[in-house]
Amino acid sequence: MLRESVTEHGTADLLEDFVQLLKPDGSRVANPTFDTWVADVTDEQLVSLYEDMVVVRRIDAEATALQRQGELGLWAPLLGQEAAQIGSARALRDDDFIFSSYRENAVAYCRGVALTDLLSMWRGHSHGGWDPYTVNMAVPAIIIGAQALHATGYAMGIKAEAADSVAITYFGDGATSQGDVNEALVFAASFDAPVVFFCQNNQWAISEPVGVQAKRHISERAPGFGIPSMRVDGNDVLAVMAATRIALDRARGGGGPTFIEAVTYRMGPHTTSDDPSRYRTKDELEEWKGKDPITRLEALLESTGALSDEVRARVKAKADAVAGELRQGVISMEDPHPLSVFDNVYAEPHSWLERQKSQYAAYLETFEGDER
Amino acid sequence: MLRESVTEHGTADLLEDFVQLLKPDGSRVANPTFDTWVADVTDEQLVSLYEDMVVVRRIDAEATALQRQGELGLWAPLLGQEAAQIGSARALRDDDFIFSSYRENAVAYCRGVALTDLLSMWRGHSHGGWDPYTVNMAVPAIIIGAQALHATGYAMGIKAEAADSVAITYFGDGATSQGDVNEALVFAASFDAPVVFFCQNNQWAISEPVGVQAKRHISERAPGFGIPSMRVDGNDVLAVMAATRIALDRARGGGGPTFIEAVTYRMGPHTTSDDPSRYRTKDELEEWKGKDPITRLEALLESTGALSDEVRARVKAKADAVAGELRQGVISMEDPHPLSVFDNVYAEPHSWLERQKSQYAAYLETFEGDER
Amino acid sequence: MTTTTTTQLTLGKALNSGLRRALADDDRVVLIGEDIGALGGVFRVTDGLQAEFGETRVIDSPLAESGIIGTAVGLAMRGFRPVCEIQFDGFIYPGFDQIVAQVAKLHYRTRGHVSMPITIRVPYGGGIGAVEHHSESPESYFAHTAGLRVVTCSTPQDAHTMLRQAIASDDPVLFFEPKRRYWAKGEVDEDIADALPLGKARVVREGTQVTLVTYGPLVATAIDAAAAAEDDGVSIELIDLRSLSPIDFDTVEASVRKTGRLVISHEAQQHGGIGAEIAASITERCFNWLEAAPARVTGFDTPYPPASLEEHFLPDLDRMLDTVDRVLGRPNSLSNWEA
Amino acid sequence: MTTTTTTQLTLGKALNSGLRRALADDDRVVLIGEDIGALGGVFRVTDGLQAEFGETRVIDSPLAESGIIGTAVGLAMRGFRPVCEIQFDGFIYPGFDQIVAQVAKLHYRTRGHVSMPITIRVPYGGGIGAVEHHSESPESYFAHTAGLRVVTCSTPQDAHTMLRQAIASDDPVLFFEPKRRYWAKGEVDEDIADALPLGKARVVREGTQVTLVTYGPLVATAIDAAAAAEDDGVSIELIDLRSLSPIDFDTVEASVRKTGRLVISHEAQQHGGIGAEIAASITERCFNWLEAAPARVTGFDTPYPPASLEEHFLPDLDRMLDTVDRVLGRPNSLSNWEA
Ligand SMILES: Cc1ncc(C[n+]2csc(CCOP(=O)(O)OP(=O)(O)O)c2C)c(N)n1
Ligand SMILES: Cc1ncc(C[n+]2csc(CCOP(=O)(O)OP(=O)(O)O)c2C)c(N)n1
Ligand SMILES: [Mg+2]
Ligand SMILES: [Mg+2]
Repeated sequence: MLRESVTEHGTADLLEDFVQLLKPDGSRVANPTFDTWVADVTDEQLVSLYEDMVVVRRIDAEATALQRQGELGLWAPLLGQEAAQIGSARALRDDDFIFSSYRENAVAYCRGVALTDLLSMWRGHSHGGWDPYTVNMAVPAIIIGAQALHATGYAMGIKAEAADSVAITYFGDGATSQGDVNEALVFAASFDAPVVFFCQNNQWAISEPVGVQAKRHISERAPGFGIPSMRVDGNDVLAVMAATRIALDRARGGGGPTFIEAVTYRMGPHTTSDDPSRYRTKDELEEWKGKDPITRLEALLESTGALSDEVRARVKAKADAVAGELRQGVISMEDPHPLSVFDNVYAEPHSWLERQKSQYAAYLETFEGDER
Repeated sequence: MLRESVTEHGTADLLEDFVQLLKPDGSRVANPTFDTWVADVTDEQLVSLYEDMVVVRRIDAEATALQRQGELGLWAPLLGQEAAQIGSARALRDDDFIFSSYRENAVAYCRGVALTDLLSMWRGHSHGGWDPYTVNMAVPAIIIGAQALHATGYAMGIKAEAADSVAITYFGDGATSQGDVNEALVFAASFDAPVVFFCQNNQWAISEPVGVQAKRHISERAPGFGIPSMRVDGNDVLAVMAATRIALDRARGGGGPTFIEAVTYRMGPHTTSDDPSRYRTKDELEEWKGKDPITRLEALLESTGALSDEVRARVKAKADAVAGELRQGVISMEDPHPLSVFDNVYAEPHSWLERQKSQYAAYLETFEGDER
Repeated sequence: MTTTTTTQLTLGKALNSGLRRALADDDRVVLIGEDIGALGGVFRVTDGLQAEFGETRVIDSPLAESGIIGTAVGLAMRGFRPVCEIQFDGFIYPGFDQIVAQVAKLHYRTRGHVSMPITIRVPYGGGIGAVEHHSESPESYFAHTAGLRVVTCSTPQDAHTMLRQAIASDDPVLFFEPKRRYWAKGEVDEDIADALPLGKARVVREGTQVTLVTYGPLVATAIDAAAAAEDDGVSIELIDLRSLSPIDFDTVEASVRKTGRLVISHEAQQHGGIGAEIAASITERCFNWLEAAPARVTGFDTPYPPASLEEHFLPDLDRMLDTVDRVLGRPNSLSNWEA
Repeated sequence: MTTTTTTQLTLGKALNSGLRRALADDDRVVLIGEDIGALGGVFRVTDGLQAEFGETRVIDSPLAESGIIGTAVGLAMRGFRPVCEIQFDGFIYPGFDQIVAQVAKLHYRTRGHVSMPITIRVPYGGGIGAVEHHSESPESYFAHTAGLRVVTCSTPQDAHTMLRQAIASDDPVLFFEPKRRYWAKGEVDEDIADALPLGKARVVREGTQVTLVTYGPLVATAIDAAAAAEDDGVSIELIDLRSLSPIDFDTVEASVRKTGRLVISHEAQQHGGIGAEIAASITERCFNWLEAAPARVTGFDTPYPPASLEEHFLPDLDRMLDTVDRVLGRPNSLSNWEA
């Protein structure tokens, strides 16, 4: 009668709890349920996923370098989480809508967010930067978990319109402790909202291990809210893609929300301001390096012969080009106009603010001719 | 792999989901696990529980009458929830600490809260009324769900002291949607806090049926947080007492938090301001009348011969006496002093407020001699 | 000029008819809140609307204010115009983060790409003998928050008009409803084309000696106070602020330049309340016109007290007039008071 | 007189030593917050404390601010003195309900039976080039909330002293730490027996022509401004407010009666900010002494902008002096400005 946990009932389903299609050594694991969802993925598409991952890792490295060089104020690396982000983002349709946190740079890349737009926030030029509607992806939410409710509301809207697109929200393991994420599960379940909750459990919330947030697997929480969940190897791009497709399919078919826990690892610091040596061991990092999402896809592609030297060279060239474009874009970003501080506070005229702006303009004029 | 729900795994445990020891007709149901926890309950004690329930129902009726007569501003009846409250409250030790909502008048009664203290809030004389430390029960929380966190923090304190008392928090089905209650589950699990989450699922949150808050049984939510749960017949005082004792025992033994869903029914309006005819059927009420918590204990006691006419008369006399005392206490409550509006805002002196108080005192003096 | 037909409505019913019009006029308008469906809200402001427009337009939400506001943000991003109901003033705080960090900032954050045409309805204020958390006046928190508009009404006509204007606004609007005035009656014209815009104050009564500024539930009290003052030979110009963000300082300024004296009254706590802002801004704008320091008549800097003490907490006619006497230099309760 | 030994410490380290002393002096003091354990907090204010006092005294909490404050309430009811860390100003809002509806009101609610000796530490303010939500000044929300005390420090000594005083207070205290000053150095004496009480302002520099009132991060800027003004022949009396609830109006009043002019500066948005309250209260108290309307130099009524624009948003020496010129009737940026 005492349900100690949802995992202690020992059914076949739950024993297969952790889904992996691609082992760290690159070999394929057969999985009758999940395999069908990626059966159509061609070698060419695999190479394309590989390219995505290499490129976003390169973006990450370039942005980290730019931060070190003082060109960005901050950067939140995704290093290690490429498969979780690429595998899920590439499963989406263009008209699906994404609500992410600050670490989903790979998702934004897949979405076609311009690189300068992506970096303008980290350079301190904007608080977000892009037009959500042209890419169907909201600007990052920094308040942990807030975006889960936005996605749920958006999905309620989709359902009201009887459309068949889906909202997906990305958040971390730490976010699952926030009231907002839990309320989002309640609302999504109650309204059968077509929303996918995609949790990247990267083992850490800044310095806190996932055990501070959850005593059970994070994926075990959603079912109690009436939301089915999956727990997949987040460093396995195929498993992630399959799980996301399953969830999207359920949502499109009127099946309501699904929760995905992608088990992954933040190989870098929380942000460029962080010093992980204060709270975690080198050994842990080494262990996870052995599960690197790119290496294993590389190994698979090598085994099938899909990764020729030519392909490698092409991918590298692409990554170099993107990195160059990124650097160039950042460095040549134009400073915003001082008076733009007053813009877009309101959509309609606001009497005080116009007065304040006009007074500040008068103030700035007193410096005209100065070198200020 | 898709866990549709925690109840679809069909294990023996989960099939026995709903615990009932006393049927609506008063007959006992055998339950090997739970029976042991109430095996020590004597006939005399059963009569005492019966008395409690009759008395609190009478308190409820008297308070409702007082409200109708204009002597109370508002009242939140517990009618129908007597077993849930008495069964759990009577399982507690004196040094266990209670954090409740506004409907736990029976719990407060068990705790020995003075009747005038209980009613002073509803008469508009205080926001709470009693000293929590003399009865080890906090004053009611009106903000839905807030008290679940307080109980968890208090329990963290108990644990830090290595004491063996327990914190228990009462809240409704509606409250389970609030971020705070979910965060309380997270904290309680993470810190193995000796706290019991006691949810009275009375089927309604004002006008909203429990289905708006939860697609699954409410008890199914806690296990995903790592907190074992029980689902009991909340109109069955024995089942409630057994479940509470199990939970308390776990907590005292270092086993951490437990969640109890007591399935009951709010037979009255949400409060005296509410009109349930706008949102629920008479039939539903009739159905639940058939599951009345007092009737079934009465039937059991009758079957065992424990409910003599003499006992009945004694219980009725007690209820009458309590009701009389209550009415008298309410009617003769002294109005608070005008300047007491400024008292107890701060524990230490506060310069403005003293100034404001002194100014208002001067203002009041201008009316001296007036009939104001 | 079209002929206008007006109806006698209570303020609550005027809100109800405003919501009905908004729902009928624009199918992107959706209502979300606790108990707003079958029950019609605890004050019946949404009475009958779910039956008329269905459960997709009038949504009974789970019991979670952050959830209400947060899903409204998502709905707004999908192109809807959500109208949220917060059941009572004191229950808005669990939704505070979504309001100040999301609703208020998304337009700025996205450099104008995203609008937040969300209206958040909040029955507020005291005087109904309620238990704790049911009588508060939290408007200052929101007026201090850049990106929000904050308004409040005092008459059935304004209730109707301003609610429709708020819903039509592309900015987020905190719409504070003076709950103790829900049952006050007045003429309501549903033709609002020529109505005063949302951000403007209204001179309720002209006067020459003292400008009395208030809003929401206290406007009725102030009308009585002004009448009583007149009997006493004192001429009060009464301004119903209507908008607390932005505040229509121009209207207040013009009045104070005429009267030279300013009294501000609100139920909310004094420290850091709207009254402070008005006193400060008007002193800046009218320093040379002021005959006396602007004075405030407000709730005390205590939590809202139990019902049996609320008559003391709430500014009333007597306290208003005592303060008017003070700015006029007439004998008043503080004449002999020493700090 | 005892000999006092002082140490050179940064403001951050002075807070750290204050916490260490509080933990050592009273075993009911517990720290709770995100990343305050092994990491020592993102600003290292709790550096080393978990190692020294253990995981039961220095608690890494789950990522939930309402949970942090709400469990602190329970801990306080059990007799502990919790010190909560909110990681950045902009993350306090999910805990807002627990702060204003519980922490602030429980003493009142229980007619004094329950105390809430909770300190809530909040690194606040801008100027560090951070991303959104990391540079806000939310102090006015809390100063407007009856039942809370609100303080902020500007020097390492005050950081140390006031934090210990806050923890020792039986009232809940919002303790705002000027994050851009964490690395500023100063002498710190751990013997605080004779220190200025928590609710008092400090006259940092005496002057005769203008009273400049500020607090927290802007005190250093104001010191520079006062020095620059002196070079320009203008004598500024500078007051570091220290406490925002209550405000030590007596000290400000005494100064303004001397100078006749008042300028208030803070980073927070102007509308409904602390500056409005000071202007309003001091105008009430000093109307006949004022030579000019009190003026404010504050953040704009916009959300805190992206880092590349923050130099405009933040009051600086030039804006302070321009406003000083304005109250002195000297040529200033608004001399020829028309509304
Ligand atoms: C409401 C809120 N509280 C605190 C923070 C500070 N903070 C930023 S990231 C972070 C950890 C988040 O961890 P997780 O959710 O696991 O995501 P990850 O960073 O690992 O991707 C914290 C505490 C915040 N941004 N918002
Ligand atoms: C934060 C908050 N939001 C809304 C309310 C208004 N309210 C009071 S009781 C209630 C319903 C509570 O339902 P439930 O939790 O099931 O408890 P019950 O009343 O059934 O005992 C609501 C919405 C409140 N008190 N607090
Ligand atoms: Mg993480
Ligand atoms: Mg209920």
